Order: sequence, then structure tokens, then C-alpha cells
Amino acid sequence: MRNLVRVQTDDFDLNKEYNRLITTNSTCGAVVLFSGLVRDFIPPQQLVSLELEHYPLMTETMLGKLSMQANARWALQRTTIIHRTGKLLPGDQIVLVGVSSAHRTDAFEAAQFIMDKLKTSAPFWKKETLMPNPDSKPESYWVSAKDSDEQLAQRW
Amino acid sequence: MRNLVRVQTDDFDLNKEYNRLITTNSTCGAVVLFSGLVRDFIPPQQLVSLELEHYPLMTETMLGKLSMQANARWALQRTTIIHRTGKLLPGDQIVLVGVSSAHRTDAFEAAQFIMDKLKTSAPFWKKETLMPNPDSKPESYWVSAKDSDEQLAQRW
Amino acid sequence: MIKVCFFADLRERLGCAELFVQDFSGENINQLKTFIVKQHPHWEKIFLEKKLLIAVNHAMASNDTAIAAGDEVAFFPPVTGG
Amino acid sequence: MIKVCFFADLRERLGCAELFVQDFSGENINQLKTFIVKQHPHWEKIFLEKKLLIAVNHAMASNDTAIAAGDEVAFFPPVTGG
Repeated sequence: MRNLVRVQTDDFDLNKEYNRLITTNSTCGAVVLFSGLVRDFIPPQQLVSLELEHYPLMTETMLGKLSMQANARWALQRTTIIHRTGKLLPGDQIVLVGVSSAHRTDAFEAAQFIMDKLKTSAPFWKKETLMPNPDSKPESYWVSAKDSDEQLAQRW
Repeated sequence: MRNLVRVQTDDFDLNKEYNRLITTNSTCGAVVLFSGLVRDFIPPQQLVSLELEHYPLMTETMLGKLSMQANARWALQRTTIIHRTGKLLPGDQIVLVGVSSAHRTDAFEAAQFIMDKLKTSAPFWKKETLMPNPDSKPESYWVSAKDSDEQLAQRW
Repeated sequence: MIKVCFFADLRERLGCAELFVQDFSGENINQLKTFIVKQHPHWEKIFLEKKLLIAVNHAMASNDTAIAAGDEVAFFPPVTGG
Repeated sequence: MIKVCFFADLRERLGCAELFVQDFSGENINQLKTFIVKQHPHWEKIFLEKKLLIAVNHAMASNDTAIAAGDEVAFFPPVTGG
């Protein structure tokens, strides 16, 4: 399978995905892996958990399209996109993007392209539950989209 | 240790380096890993082996400088540069660059910067031993530097 | 009949995850919005939200995208995954 | 005394990995090249190679970099690691 897309509640194993990306006939010269993690706040704020909602019928289709677009623009061997949903905790892995190619620039650019487009077009939404300080009650907010992400997506 | 630099004949374990890059206090949001591998030729040509020579007193110093330059330009948490020397075979890992940061763009750009600069300024040289076709005798050549690598290094 | 889905913040503000729109005779998303607002007047302000994203049959769409009976239409806030 | 190192293709073409230059009274790399070529006339063509890289005490340098006794100078072809 050249392009793997998975949306799952389970964690993923980066090393296993790295080994899958390396093609067995030794024509692979470069692998770029991006791992996105649940980042805690700066104290006294504290992230309790992150809930990832998605549009099940649309997410895998969208991510598959991104893989195909990346393959059309760069000379790639294999791609991997794995995105988790459901409840996550600080330090948890959220998303993995991996690309293998003969030359490094293709893998670097394609991985960035996929992440930039995923950030603005894949139907996932984050809801944070946080403690403003250690003694307060937890509060929940939907995360707002960032203008900087929109700008990064526009450059491709 | 924030910035790890190693030049070694031994192989490296990408997964171990990934875990080292993730800071333990959960402020890490992004990890970018680049792995460079020994690429075989397109048949009938066949790569027998690759010999990596380097300038021992200079390589680690140069790679350490690259880490520091990357840290000065981007908001990074940890960096890893591992480069192998000696005799390598098709499919072997040659180089690993890893960067962790709060936000993905810092990690992506810093990893590309380190690879681009390493390619043109770190004192490593590759000598290929290849078979022009399966029945011929092995021949050895020093690999030529690519103009495209020089251009990629100039963009930073 | 058109199936309409709402997600995330929008779903919570509307208090509705799925809406089955009957007897819609319009041709595009803009007309569907007007039709829905006529039936749910208190949703008007929410549907005027400029940044609202639209998908038709699981592909990104816009206000003038054509729709017909049997389509699945989704409205949602800007995405924040990754 | 100046220690001069040669690497890779250059080392093989010169047939020399390390050279210890005595009695050099010049001040920079250009003068060192001239001095070496005077002692090894058959290396002249190789030292005229424009793309040859230079390091002084393990840092990248150029033809006009100043050098003094005790320095380590290295000459090598464009690098090809990574």
C-alpha cells in the first residue's frame, strides 16, 4: 500500500510506521516523519484533557485526497497519515505524517504540505478542558482556528 | 542535553531518538525527524557499498555549530544530529536529524536548515562501489557534490 | 430530503447534530440556509457567521454549491485538528 | 610548523593524507598554497582547482584566511555527506 490513511482512537507506533515507509527494494533515500503531540499549558494553567471530534464520513476521504495531491506534486514513494480522535491527555500523540522519497526535498515539502492542508481542511475539532490554576474548577473551550495556519496553507 | 551530536560507525535507533526529543514536561507539540538512507541504483546498476570518510576533528564541531545556529533562528526544544561513517550497505541508515518544538513550523524549518547546511558544510565524503551490471567487476568512485544542494543551502 | 449535519461548537450552539430537511425546492447552499432559517428563526445569527465552513457529500463546498435531494450537507466551524 | 590535511578524492590524487610544512613565513592560505606548490610542483594543477574547500583549525576558511605556526589547515573537495 503506497498511501496509508487511518483515523483511530488508538495510539500509533512511530517506529512501526517508519519501517513501513522504507521501501524494501532500497530505492528509498529519505524519510520525513512529523509527530504532533498534546501540549500542556504554561503553569499555573494546566490542560486536563483534549477531546477530538471529527466528521467520520469525511475525514478519511479528505486525508486520502491530501495524499493524492502530495503524490501529484512531488516524487514520493510512500505516505502515511494517522490522526487520532476521542479523549487525549497532555503528552499524547495526536497526528503522524510520514513521507518517503528518493530525495530529501520531496519528503520535506510533501510532509509540510500535508500538515498545512490537514490543519485547515480536515474536519477535526479540538475541545480543551483546562484548569486556569491548580485550585480552580475545570473549564472547557473549543479551540479557535489560527490565522497563521490559514496563511501556511495558502503558500502551497 | 538539549542538543545531541554524534558521529559514529554504529547504526542508530530512530525510535529511541524520537523519545529523547520529546521533553518530559509535555510542552512539546511537534517533532520532525529526517532519516537519510543508502539508496541503491536503478538496475542493471547495483550499489555494492558506500564508504563514508570524514574529518574527525572537524565534523562534531561543525554539527554542533549547526545545532546552535538552528536554535538561534527558531524556537526549539531539543535537536539531534547523528551521522554515520565507515562502510555502509544499500538500505542502511546514514544520517538522522531530529527537532522538537512547541509549534510545527519551527521543527520543520530547523530540520531542513540543518540538513541543507550539513550537505554543503559538514566534512563528510562518500565513495561508492558499484557494479555497472551484474556480470561486471565492481568499480569505485567518489560521489560529486550536487549544485542543487548548494542552492538549497543558499536559501537560508 | 437533505441530511444536514452540524459539528463541534456549531452543533453545541444549535443544540442539534443532524437535521433532515424535507420539501426543499432550492438549488444551492445559500437557498438551503434561507430555508432552514425560515423554519428555525433563532438560528439566523449563527448561519450568518462568515467563517462557517460547508461540505457537500464529504467534500468542501461553498454558498453557491449546487445541491439536490439525497445529498448530505454539513456545516461546521473552521477546523482545528492536527 | 603547520599541519596540512588532505581528504577524500584530493587525498587520493595527491597520494598524501598529512603534510607537515616547516619554515613557512607567509600569512595566509594563498601564500601557503604557493609555498606547498613550490616544494611539490606536480601538485600545482590540483591546488588551482577552484572548488577546493579550506578549513583552518576545523572551521571553514578561504584563500585569504590568516594562518600562523601551530595551525591545522585542511584542503578537501566539496562535501557529500548526509
